[in-house]
Amino acid sequence: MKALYFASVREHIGKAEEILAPPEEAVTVADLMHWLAAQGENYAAAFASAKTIHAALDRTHVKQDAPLKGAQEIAFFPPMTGG
Amino acid sequence: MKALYFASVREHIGKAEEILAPPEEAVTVADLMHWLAAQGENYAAAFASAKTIHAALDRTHVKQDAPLKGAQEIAFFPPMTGG
Amino acid sequence: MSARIFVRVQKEPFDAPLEAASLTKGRSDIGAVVTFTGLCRDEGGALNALEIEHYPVMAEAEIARIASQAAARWPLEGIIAIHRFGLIRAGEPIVFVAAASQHRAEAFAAAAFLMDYLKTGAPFWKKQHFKNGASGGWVAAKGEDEAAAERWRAS
Amino acid sequence: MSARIFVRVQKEPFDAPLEAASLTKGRSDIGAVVTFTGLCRDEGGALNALEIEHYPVMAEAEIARIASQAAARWPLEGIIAIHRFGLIRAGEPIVFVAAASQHRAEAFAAAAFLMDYLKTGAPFWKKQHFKNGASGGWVAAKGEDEAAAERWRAS
Repeated sequence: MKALYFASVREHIGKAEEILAPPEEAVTVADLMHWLAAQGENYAAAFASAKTIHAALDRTHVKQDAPLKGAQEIAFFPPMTGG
Repeated sequence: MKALYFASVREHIGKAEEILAPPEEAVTVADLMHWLAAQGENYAAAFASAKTIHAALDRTHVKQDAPLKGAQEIAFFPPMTGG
Repeated sequence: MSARIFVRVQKEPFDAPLEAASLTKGRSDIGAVVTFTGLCRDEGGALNALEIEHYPVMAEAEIARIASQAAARWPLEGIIAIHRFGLIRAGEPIVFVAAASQHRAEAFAAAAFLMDYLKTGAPFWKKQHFKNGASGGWVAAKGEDEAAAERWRAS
Repeated sequence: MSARIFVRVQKEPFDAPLEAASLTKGRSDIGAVVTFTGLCRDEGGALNALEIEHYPVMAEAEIARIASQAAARWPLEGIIAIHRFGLIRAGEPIVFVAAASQHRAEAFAAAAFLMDYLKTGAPFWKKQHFKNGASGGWVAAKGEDEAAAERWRAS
Protein backbone atom coordinates (compact mmCIF):
# COMPACT_ATOMS: atom_id res chain seq x y z
CA MET A 1 0.00 0.00 0.00
CA LYS A 2 1.29 3.38 -1.04
CA ALA A 3 1.16 6.19 1.52
CA LEU A 4 1.27 9.88 0.68
CA TYR A 5 1.96 12.63 3.21
CA PHE A 6 1.15 16.29 2.71
CA ALA A 7 2.02 19.64 4.29
CA SER A 8 2.92 19.41 8.00
CA VAL A 9 2.50 15.63 8.02
CA ARG A 10 5.01 15.36 5.19
CA GLU A 11 7.42 17.70 6.97
CA HIS A 12 7.22 15.79 10.25
CA ILE A 13 7.77 12.41 8.64
CA GLY A 14 10.45 13.74 6.33
CA LYS A 15 9.19 12.20 3.12
CA ALA A 16 6.34 12.70 0.69
CA GLU A 17 5.53 9.05 0.04
CA GLU A 18 6.51 5.51 0.78
CA ILE A 19 5.31 1.93 0.46
CA LEU A 20 3.84 0.55 3.68
CA ALA A 21 3.51 -3.02 4.80
CA PRO A 22 1.23 -2.74 7.81
CA PRO A 23 0.37 -5.79 9.95
CA GLU A 24 -2.86 -7.61 9.28
CA GLU A 25 -4.34 -6.25 12.51
CA ALA A 26 -4.44 -2.77 10.93
CA VAL A 27 -7.99 -2.98 9.66
CA THR A 28 -9.08 0.67 9.75
CA VAL A 29 -7.46 4.00 8.94
CA ALA A 30 -7.15 4.67 12.67
CA ASP A 31 -5.36 1.33 13.15
CA LEU A 32 -2.87 2.27 10.46
CA MET A 33 -2.28 5.69 12.01
CA HIS A 34 -1.69 4.04 15.38
CA TRP A 35 0.82 1.65 13.84
CA LEU A 36 2.56 4.43 11.90
CA ALA A 37 2.87 6.60 15.02
CA ALA A 38 5.00 3.85 16.55
CA GLN A 39 7.46 3.76 13.64
CA GLY A 40 9.71 6.51 15.03
CA GLU A 41 9.79 9.97 16.55
CA ASN A 42 9.08 11.62 13.21
CA TYR A 43 5.93 9.52 12.76
CA ALA A 44 4.91 10.08 16.37
CA ALA A 45 5.18 13.84 15.80
CA ALA A 46 3.18 13.66 12.57
CA PHE A 47 0.29 11.85 14.27
CA ALA A 48 0.53 13.53 17.70
CA SER A 49 -2.79 15.31 17.16
CA ALA A 50 -4.29 12.28 15.48
CA LYS A 51 -7.85 13.58 15.60
CA THR A 52 -7.00 16.56 13.41
CA ILE A 53 -5.34 14.47 10.71
CA HIS A 54 -7.44 13.82 7.61
CA ALA A 55 -7.16 10.71 5.47
CA ALA A 56 -8.07 9.80 1.92
CA LEU A 57 -8.30 6.28 0.51
CA ASP A 58 -7.67 6.08 -3.21
CA ARG A 59 -8.21 9.86 -3.35
CA THR A 60 -11.52 9.96 -1.55
CA HIS A 61 -11.98 11.55 1.88
CA VAL A 62 -12.69 8.96 4.55
CA LYS A 63 -13.27 8.96 8.29
CA GLN A 64 -10.72 7.35 10.55
CA ASP A 65 -12.98 4.40 11.25
CA ALA A 66 -13.11 3.52 7.55
CA PRO A 67 -11.75 0.07 6.68
CA LEU A 68 -8.58 0.00 4.60
CA LYS A 69 -9.94 -2.92 2.59
CA GLY A 70 -8.07 -3.23 -0.66
CA ALA A 71 -7.15 0.44 -1.01
CA GLN A 72 -4.01 0.97 -3.04
CA GLU A 73 -3.24 4.50 -1.89
CA ILE A 74 -3.72 6.22 1.43
CA ALA A 75 -2.98 9.87 2.09
CA PHE A 76 -2.59 11.70 5.40
CA PHE A 77 -2.79 15.47 5.74
CA PRO A 78 -3.79 18.32 8.09
CA PRO A 79 -7.05 20.27 7.59
CA MET A 80 -7.13 21.74 4.11
CA THR A 81 -6.58 25.45 3.55
CA GLY A 82 -7.18 25.98 -0.14
CA GLY A 83 -9.28 28.65 -1.79
CA MET B 1 -42.44 73.02 -11.22
CA LYS B 2 -41.00 70.69 -13.78
CA ALA B 3 -42.56 67.22 -14.12
CA LEU B 4 -40.84 64.21 -15.67
CA TYR B 5 -42.63 61.05 -16.74
CA PHE B 6 -40.97 57.71 -17.38
CA ALA B 7 -41.80 54.38 -18.99
CA SER B 8 -45.53 53.52 -18.98
CA VAL B 9 -46.42 56.83 -17.28
CA ARG B 10 -44.66 58.71 -20.08
CA GLU B 11 -46.41 56.62 -22.72
CA HIS B 12 -49.86 57.16 -21.21
CA ILE B 13 -49.44 60.91 -20.88
CA GLY B 14 -47.78 61.20 -24.26
CA LYS B 15 -44.87 63.38 -23.20
CA ALA B 16 -41.64 63.02 -21.27
CA GLU B 17 -41.78 66.31 -19.41
CA GLU B 18 -43.70 69.51 -18.93
CA ILE B 19 -43.96 72.52 -16.65
CA LEU B 20 -46.83 72.24 -14.17
CA ALA B 21 -48.70 75.01 -12.40
CA PRO B 22 -50.67 73.05 -9.80
CA PRO B 23 -53.20 74.82 -7.54
CA GLU B 24 -52.08 75.82 -4.06
CA GLU B 25 -54.26 73.10 -2.54
CA ALA B 26 -51.84 70.52 -3.96
CA VAL B 27 -49.64 70.19 -0.90
CA THR B 28 -48.43 66.60 -1.15
CA VAL B 29 -47.29 64.31 -3.96
CA ALA B 30 -50.63 62.50 -3.70
CA ASP B 31 -52.50 65.81 -4.08
CA LEU B 32 -50.55 66.58 -7.23
CA MET B 33 -51.24 63.11 -8.64
CA HIS B 34 -54.95 63.57 -7.94
CA TRP B 35 -54.95 66.94 -9.72
CA LEU B 36 -52.95 65.57 -12.66
CA ALA B 37 -55.31 62.61 -13.04
CA ALA B 38 -58.10 65.11 -13.74
CA GLN B 39 -56.22 66.84 -16.56
CA GLY B 40 -57.43 64.51 -19.31
CA GLU B 41 -57.94 60.88 -20.23
CA ASN B 42 -54.26 60.36 -20.86
CA TYR B 43 -53.41 61.58 -17.34
CA ALA B 44 -56.26 59.57 -15.87
CA ALA B 45 -54.84 56.46 -17.52
CA ALA B 46 -51.31 57.20 -16.29
CA PHE B 47 -52.47 57.46 -12.68
CA ALA B 48 -55.24 54.84 -12.79
CA SER B 49 -53.27 52.53 -10.48
CA ALA B 50 -52.07 55.46 -8.38
CA LYS B 51 -50.76 53.30 -5.57
CA THR B 52 -48.24 51.60 -7.82
CA ILE B 53 -46.80 54.87 -9.16
CA HIS B 54 -43.50 55.97 -7.65
CA ALA B 55 -42.44 59.59 -7.26
CA ALA B 56 -39.15 61.40 -6.82
CA LEU B 57 -38.73 64.99 -5.70
CA ASP B 58 -35.55 66.61 -6.95
CA ARG B 59 -34.26 63.14 -7.80
CA THR B 60 -34.89 61.53 -4.43
CA HIS B 61 -37.47 58.80 -3.88
CA VAL B 62 -40.40 60.03 -1.78
CA LYS B 63 -43.64 58.56 -0.50
CA GLN B 64 -46.91 59.88 -1.82
CA ASP B 65 -47.65 61.72 1.40
CA ALA B 66 -44.43 63.74 1.10
CA PRO B 67 -44.97 67.53 0.86
CA LEU B 68 -44.04 69.14 -2.43
CA LYS B 69 -42.53 72.13 -0.58
CA GLY B 70 -40.22 74.04 -2.84
CA ALA B 71 -39.20 71.09 -5.02
CA GLN B 72 -38.21 72.14 -8.51
CA GLU B 73 -38.55 68.76 -10.19
CA ILE B 74 -40.97 65.92 -9.67
CA ALA B 75 -40.83 62.61 -11.48
CA PHE B 76 -43.50 59.90 -11.80
CA PHE B 77 -42.77 56.37 -12.86
CA PRO B 78 -43.86 52.73 -12.46
CA PRO B 79 -41.91 50.28 -10.24
CA MET B 80 -38.29 50.13 -11.38
CA THR B 81 -36.99 47.14 -13.29
CA GLY B 82 -33.27 47.79 -13.66
CA GLY B 83 -30.42 45.42 -12.99
CA MET C 1 -15.31 53.31 4.84
CA SER C 2 -12.28 53.73 2.60
CA ALA C 3 -13.73 51.87 -0.36
CA ARG C 4 -13.09 53.42 -3.73
CA ILE C 5 -16.45 53.68 -5.49
CA PHE C 6 -16.86 53.84 -9.25
CA VAL C 7 -20.34 54.36 -10.70
CA ARG C 8 -21.20 54.75 -14.36
CA VAL C 9 -24.45 54.90 -16.33
CA GLN C 10 -23.79 54.58 -20.02
CA LYS C 11 -25.20 53.62 -23.39
CA GLU C 12 -22.08 51.84 -24.62
CA PRO C 13 -21.23 48.21 -23.90
CA PHE C 14 -18.63 47.68 -21.18
CA ASP C 15 -15.79 45.25 -20.72
CA ALA C 16 -16.64 43.52 -17.45
CA PRO C 17 -13.25 41.81 -17.12
CA LEU C 18 -11.31 45.00 -17.67
CA GLU C 19 -13.48 46.76 -15.12
CA ALA C 20 -12.89 44.07 -12.50
CA ALA C 21 -9.14 44.11 -13.08
CA SER C 22 -9.03 47.82 -12.29
CA LEU C 23 -10.05 47.08 -8.70
CA THR C 24 -6.96 45.04 -7.89
CA LYS C 25 -4.38 46.50 -10.24
CA GLY C 26 -1.19 47.36 -8.39
CA ARG C 27 -2.62 46.27 -5.03
CA SER C 28 -1.72 43.37 -2.79
CA ASP C 29 -4.05 44.03 0.14
CA ILE C 30 -7.18 42.62 -1.50
CA GLY C 31 -8.03 38.98 -0.92
CA ALA C 32 -11.42 38.66 -2.60
CA VAL C 33 -13.22 40.07 -5.61
CA VAL C 34 -16.81 39.11 -6.42
CA THR C 35 -18.36 40.28 -9.67
CA PHE C 36 -21.86 40.06 -11.04
CA THR C 37 -22.70 40.53 -14.70
CA GLY C 38 -26.34 40.73 -15.75
CA LEU C 39 -27.03 39.94 -19.39
CA CYS C 40 -29.97 40.27 -21.72
CA ARG C 41 -31.59 36.84 -22.12
CA ASP C 42 -33.33 35.95 -25.36
CA GLU C 43 -36.22 34.27 -23.51
CA GLY C 44 -36.04 30.99 -25.36
CA GLY C 45 -35.14 32.67 -28.63
CA ALA C 46 -38.18 34.99 -28.69
CA LEU C 47 -36.54 38.20 -27.49
CA ASN C 48 -34.53 40.38 -29.80
CA ALA C 49 -33.55 43.20 -27.47
CA LEU C 50 -34.38 45.17 -24.34
CA GLU C 51 -34.81 48.91 -24.46
CA ILE C 52 -33.78 50.44 -21.16
CA GLU C 53 -35.14 53.82 -20.21
CA HIS C 54 -33.58 55.67 -17.28
CA TYR C 55 -33.81 58.87 -15.29
CA PRO C 56 -30.48 60.58 -15.95
CA VAL C 57 -28.63 62.10 -13.00
CA MET C 58 -30.95 60.37 -10.53
CA ALA C 59 -29.82 56.98 -11.85
CA GLU C 60 -26.15 57.76 -11.14
CA ALA C 61 -27.00 59.35 -7.79
CA GLU C 62 -29.14 56.43 -6.68
CA ILE C 63 -26.53 53.83 -7.61
CA ALA C 64 -23.85 55.86 -5.82
CA ARG C 65 -26.09 56.03 -2.75
CA ILE C 66 -26.56 52.25 -2.79
CA ALA C 67 -22.80 51.74 -3.19
CA SER C 68 -22.13 54.05 -0.25
CA GLN C 69 -24.54 52.05 1.87
CA ALA C 70 -22.65 48.88 0.98
CA ALA C 71 -19.33 50.55 1.85
CA ALA C 72 -20.73 51.65 5.20
CA ARG C 73 -22.07 48.18 5.95
CA TRP C 74 -19.05 46.02 5.07
CA PRO C 75 -15.29 46.63 5.13
CA LEU C 76 -14.72 46.94 1.39
CA GLU C 77 -11.69 48.04 -0.58
CA GLY C 78 -13.51 48.92 -3.78
CA ILE C 79 -16.89 48.91 -5.52
CA ILE C 80 -17.78 49.18 -9.19
CA ALA C 81 -21.32 49.57 -10.48
CA ILE C 82 -22.10 50.10 -14.16
CA HIS C 83 -25.58 50.17 -15.67
CA ARG C 84 -26.39 50.58 -19.35
CA PHE C 85 -29.40 52.21 -20.96
CA GLY C 86 -30.74 52.30 -24.52
CA LEU C 87 -31.14 49.32 -26.82
CA ILE C 88 -29.45 46.17 -25.57
CA ARG C 89 -29.49 43.09 -27.74
CA ALA C 90 -29.88 39.52 -26.46
CA GLY C 91 -26.55 38.24 -25.14
CA GLU C 92 -25.20 41.68 -24.32
CA PRO C 93 -24.37 42.77 -20.76
CA ILE C 94 -26.73 45.19 -19.02
CA VAL C 95 -25.27 45.64 -15.58
CA PHE C 96 -22.01 44.94 -13.78
CA VAL C 97 -21.14 45.16 -10.11
CA ALA C 98 -17.91 44.24 -8.39
CA ALA C 99 -16.92 44.30 -4.74
CA ALA C 100 -13.38 43.86 -3.42
CA SER C 101 -12.50 43.13 0.18
CA GLN C 102 -9.93 41.37 2.30
CA HIS C 103 -12.14 38.34 2.96
CA ARG C 104 -14.69 36.64 0.76
CA ALA C 105 -17.85 36.86 2.86
CA GLU C 106 -17.96 40.66 2.65
CA ALA C 107 -17.38 40.75 -1.11
CA PHE C 108 -20.14 38.17 -1.71
CA ALA C 109 -22.59 39.99 0.56
CA ALA C 110 -21.85 43.42 -0.87
CA ALA C 111 -22.22 42.30 -4.50
CA ALA C 112 -25.57 40.61 -3.75
CA PHE C 113 -26.73 43.68 -1.80
CA LEU C 114 -25.80 46.01 -4.65
CA MET C 115 -27.77 43.94 -7.15
CA ASP C 116 -30.83 43.57 -4.91
CA TYR C 117 -31.03 47.33 -4.44
CA LEU C 118 -30.20 48.18 -8.05
CA LYS C 119 -33.15 46.05 -9.11
CA THR C 120 -35.67 47.84 -6.94
CA GLY C 121 -34.23 51.30 -6.24
CA ALA C 122 -32.41 52.57 -9.31
CA PRO C 123 -34.61 54.38 -11.87
CA PHE C 124 -34.38 52.10 -14.90
CA TRP C 125 -37.21 50.49 -16.83
CA LYS C 126 -37.02 47.67 -19.34
CA LYS C 127 -39.17 47.26 -22.43
CA GLN C 128 -39.10 44.04 -24.43
CA HIS C 129 -38.72 43.85 -28.19
CA PHE C 130 -39.58 40.49 -29.67
CA LYS C 131 -38.15 38.94 -32.80
CA ASN C 132 -41.53 38.85 -34.50
CA GLY C 133 -41.56 42.65 -34.41
CA ALA C 134 -43.97 42.89 -31.50
CA SER C 135 -43.24 44.93 -28.44
CA GLY C 136 -43.68 42.89 -25.31
CA GLY C 137 -44.37 46.03 -23.33
CA TRP C 138 -42.72 47.01 -20.08
CA VAL C 139 -41.20 44.34 -17.90
CA ALA C 140 -43.22 44.04 -14.69
CA ALA C 141 -41.46 44.47 -11.36
CA LYS C 142 -41.02 41.15 -9.60
CA GLY C 143 -42.18 40.55 -6.06
CA GLU C 144 -39.13 38.37 -5.51
CA ASP C 145 -36.87 41.37 -6.20
CA GLU C 146 -38.65 43.40 -3.53
CA ALA C 147 -38.29 40.47 -1.15
CA ALA C 148 -34.58 40.18 -1.98
CA ALA C 149 -34.02 43.85 -1.14
CA GLU C 150 -36.14 43.51 1.98
CA ARG C 151 -33.93 40.80 3.48
CA TRP C 152 -31.10 43.30 4.01
CA ARG C 153 -33.36 45.47 6.18
CA ALA C 154 -34.23 42.63 8.51
CA SER C 155 -30.65 41.73 9.39
CA MET D 1 -28.09 19.26 -14.68
CA SER D 2 -26.90 20.53 -18.05
CA ALA D 3 -24.24 22.87 -16.67
CA ARG D 4 -20.94 22.81 -18.52
CA ILE D 5 -18.24 22.28 -15.89
CA PHE D 6 -14.64 23.33 -16.34
CA VAL D 7 -12.10 22.45 -13.64
CA ARG D 8 -8.39 23.15 -13.74
CA VAL D 9 -5.55 22.83 -11.23
CA GLN D 10 -2.46 24.59 -12.48
CA LYS D 11 0.80 26.26 -11.56
CA GLU D 12 0.48 29.10 -14.06
CA PRO D 13 -1.40 32.33 -13.41
CA PHE D 14 -4.82 32.55 -15.07
CA ASP D 15 -6.72 35.32 -16.72
CA ALA D 16 -9.92 35.52 -14.67
CA PRO D 17 -11.68 37.85 -17.11
CA LEU D 18 -10.96 35.67 -20.09
CA GLU D 19 -12.16 32.62 -18.18
CA ALA D 20 -15.44 34.29 -17.26
CA ALA D 21 -16.04 35.46 -20.81
CA SER D 22 -15.82 31.87 -22.04
CA LEU D 23 -19.00 31.02 -20.12
CA THR D 24 -21.22 33.40 -22.06
CA LYS D 25 -19.49 33.58 -25.42
CA GLY D 26 -21.92 32.97 -28.25
CA ARG D 27 -24.83 32.42 -25.88
CA SER D 28 -27.91 34.52 -25.24
CA ASP D 29 -29.73 32.30 -22.74
CA ILE D 30 -27.63 33.29 -19.72
CA GLY D 31 -28.85 36.15 -17.55
CA ALA D 32 -26.37 36.12 -14.69
CA VAL D 33 -22.69 35.42 -14.13
CA VAL D 34 -21.11 35.60 -10.69
CA THR D 35 -17.35 35.28 -10.35
CA PHE D 36 -15.08 35.03 -7.34
CA THR D 37 -11.37 35.67 -7.50
CA GLY D 38 -9.25 34.89 -4.44
CA LEU D 39 -5.91 36.70 -4.29
CA CYS D 40 -2.78 36.41 -2.19
CA ARG D 41 -2.86 39.22 0.39
CA ASP D 42 0.42 40.67 1.62
CA GLU D 43 -0.83 40.78 5.24
CA GLY D 44 -0.05 44.42 5.81
CA GLY D 45 3.10 44.29 3.73
CA ALA D 46 4.69 41.44 5.70
CA LEU D 47 3.94 38.55 3.34
CA ASN D 48 6.01 37.92 0.27
CA ALA D 49 4.33 34.84 -1.13
CA LEU D 50 2.25 31.76 -0.41
CA GLU D 51 3.45 28.32 -1.33
CA ILE D 52 0.55 26.07 -2.13
CA GLU D 53 0.96 22.33 -1.87
CA HIS D 54 -1.69 20.06 -3.34
CA TYR D 55 -2.61 16.43 -3.82
CA PRO D 56 -2.56 15.98 -7.60
CA VAL D 57 -5.43 14.10 -9.21
CA MET D 58 -7.42 14.18 -5.97
CA ALA D 59 -7.47 17.99 -6.11
CA GLU D 60 -9.02 18.00 -9.59
CA ALA D 61 -11.40 15.19 -8.69
CA GLU D 62 -12.55 16.85 -5.48
CA ILE D 63 -13.17 20.21 -7.18
CA ALA D 64 -15.09 18.47 -9.96
CA ARG D 65 -17.17 16.66 -7.34
CA ILE D 66 -18.00 19.96 -5.61
CA ALA D 67 -18.89 21.55 -8.96
CA SER D 68 -21.18 18.62 -9.78
CA GLN D 69 -22.91 19.05 -6.44
CA ALA D 70 -23.52 22.72 -7.24
CA ALA D 71 -24.88 21.78 -10.68
CA ALA D 72 -27.23 19.25 -9.09
CA ARG D 73 -28.43 21.76 -6.51
CA TRP D 74 -29.11 24.81 -8.70
CA PRO D 75 -30.17 25.23 -12.34
CA LEU D 76 -26.84 26.40 -13.73
CA GLU D 77 -25.68 26.90 -17.29
CA GLY D 78 -21.96 26.76 -16.57
CA ILE D 79 -19.33 26.46 -13.84
CA ILE D 80 -15.63 27.27 -13.87
CA ALA D 81 -13.26 26.43 -11.03
CA ILE D 82 -9.52 27.02 -11.26
CA HIS D 83 -7.05 26.56 -8.41
CA ARG D 84 -3.34 27.27 -8.57
CA PHE D 85 -0.51 25.56 -6.72
CA GLY D 86 3.17 26.37 -6.24
CA LEU D 87 4.60 29.75 -5.33
CA ILE D 88 2.11 32.59 -5.52
CA ARG D 89 3.31 36.12 -4.85
CA ALA D 90 1.31 38.76 -3.00
CA GLY D 91 -1.23 40.34 -5.32
CA GLU D 92 -1.49 37.31 -7.58
CA PRO D 93 -4.72 35.32 -8.00
CA ILE D 94 -4.96 31.91 -6.32
CA VAL D 95 -8.43 30.70 -7.10
CA PHE D 96 -11.25 31.55 -9.47
CA VAL D 97 -14.81 30.31 -9.59
CA ALA D 98 -17.62 31.41 -11.86
CA ALA D 99 -21.24 30.34 -12.04
CA ALA D 100 -23.64 31.21 -14.85
CA SER D 101 -27.40 30.84 -14.67
CA GLN D 102 -30.60 32.35 -15.98
CA HIS D 103 -31.34 34.27 -12.78
CA ARG D 104 -29.00 35.90 -10.32
CA ALA D 105 -29.90 34.14 -7.06
CA GLU D 106 -28.66 30.77 -8.32
CA ALA D 107 -25.38 32.16 -9.63
CA PHE D 108 -24.65 33.94 -6.34
CA ALA D 109 -25.51 30.88 -4.26
CA ALA D 110 -23.51 28.48 -6.43
CA ALA D 111 -20.38 30.66 -6.44
CA ALA D 112 -20.48 31.02 -2.65
CA PHE D 113 -21.11 27.27 -2.26
CA LEU D 114 -18.17 26.41 -4.52
CA MET D 115 -15.83 28.62 -2.49
CA ASP D 116 -17.05 27.36 0.88
CA TYR D 117 -16.42 23.76 -0.14
CA LEU D 118 -13.15 24.48 -1.94
CA LYS D 119 -11.85 25.99 1.29
CA THR D 120 -12.59 22.96 3.41
CA GLY D 121 -12.77 20.00 1.04
CA ALA D 122 -10.16 20.39 -1.69
CA PRO D 123 -6.68 19.06 -0.84
CA PHE D 124 -4.59 22.23 -0.87
CA TRP D 125 -2.38 23.61 1.90
CA LYS D 126 -0.88 27.07 2.18
CA LYS D 127 2.49 27.95 3.64
CA GLN D 128 3.46 31.57 4.28
CA HIS D 129 6.72 33.13 3.22
CA PHE D 130 7.45 36.47 4.86
CA LYS D 131 9.47 39.33 3.43
CA ASN D 132 12.03 39.09 6.19
CA GLY D 133 12.95 35.64 4.91
CA ALA D 134 11.13 33.79 7.65
CA SER D 135 8.65 31.06 6.94
CA GLY D 136 5.36 31.72 8.69
CA GLY D 137 4.58 28.02 8.64
CA TRP D 138 1.38 26.42 7.48
CA VAL D 139 -1.81 28.47 7.46
CA ALA D 140 -4.21 27.09 10.06
CA ALA D 141 -7.68 26.03 8.98
CA LYS D 142 -10.30 28.50 10.11
CA GLY D 143 -13.36 27.50 12.08
CA GLU D 144 -15.37 30.07 10.14
CA ASP D 145 -14.61 28.22 6.92
CA GLU D 146 -15.98 25.00 8.39
CA ALA D 147 -19.06 26.91 9.55
CA ALA D 148 -19.50 28.43 6.08
CA ALA D 149 -19.45 24.99 4.47
CA GLU D 150 -21.77 23.63 7.16
CA ARG D 151 -24.55 26.12 6.38
CA TRP D 152 -25.21 24.43 3.02
CA ARG D 153 -25.92 21.15 4.78
CA ALA D 154 -28.58 22.64 7.01
CA SER D 155 -30.71 24.06 4.20
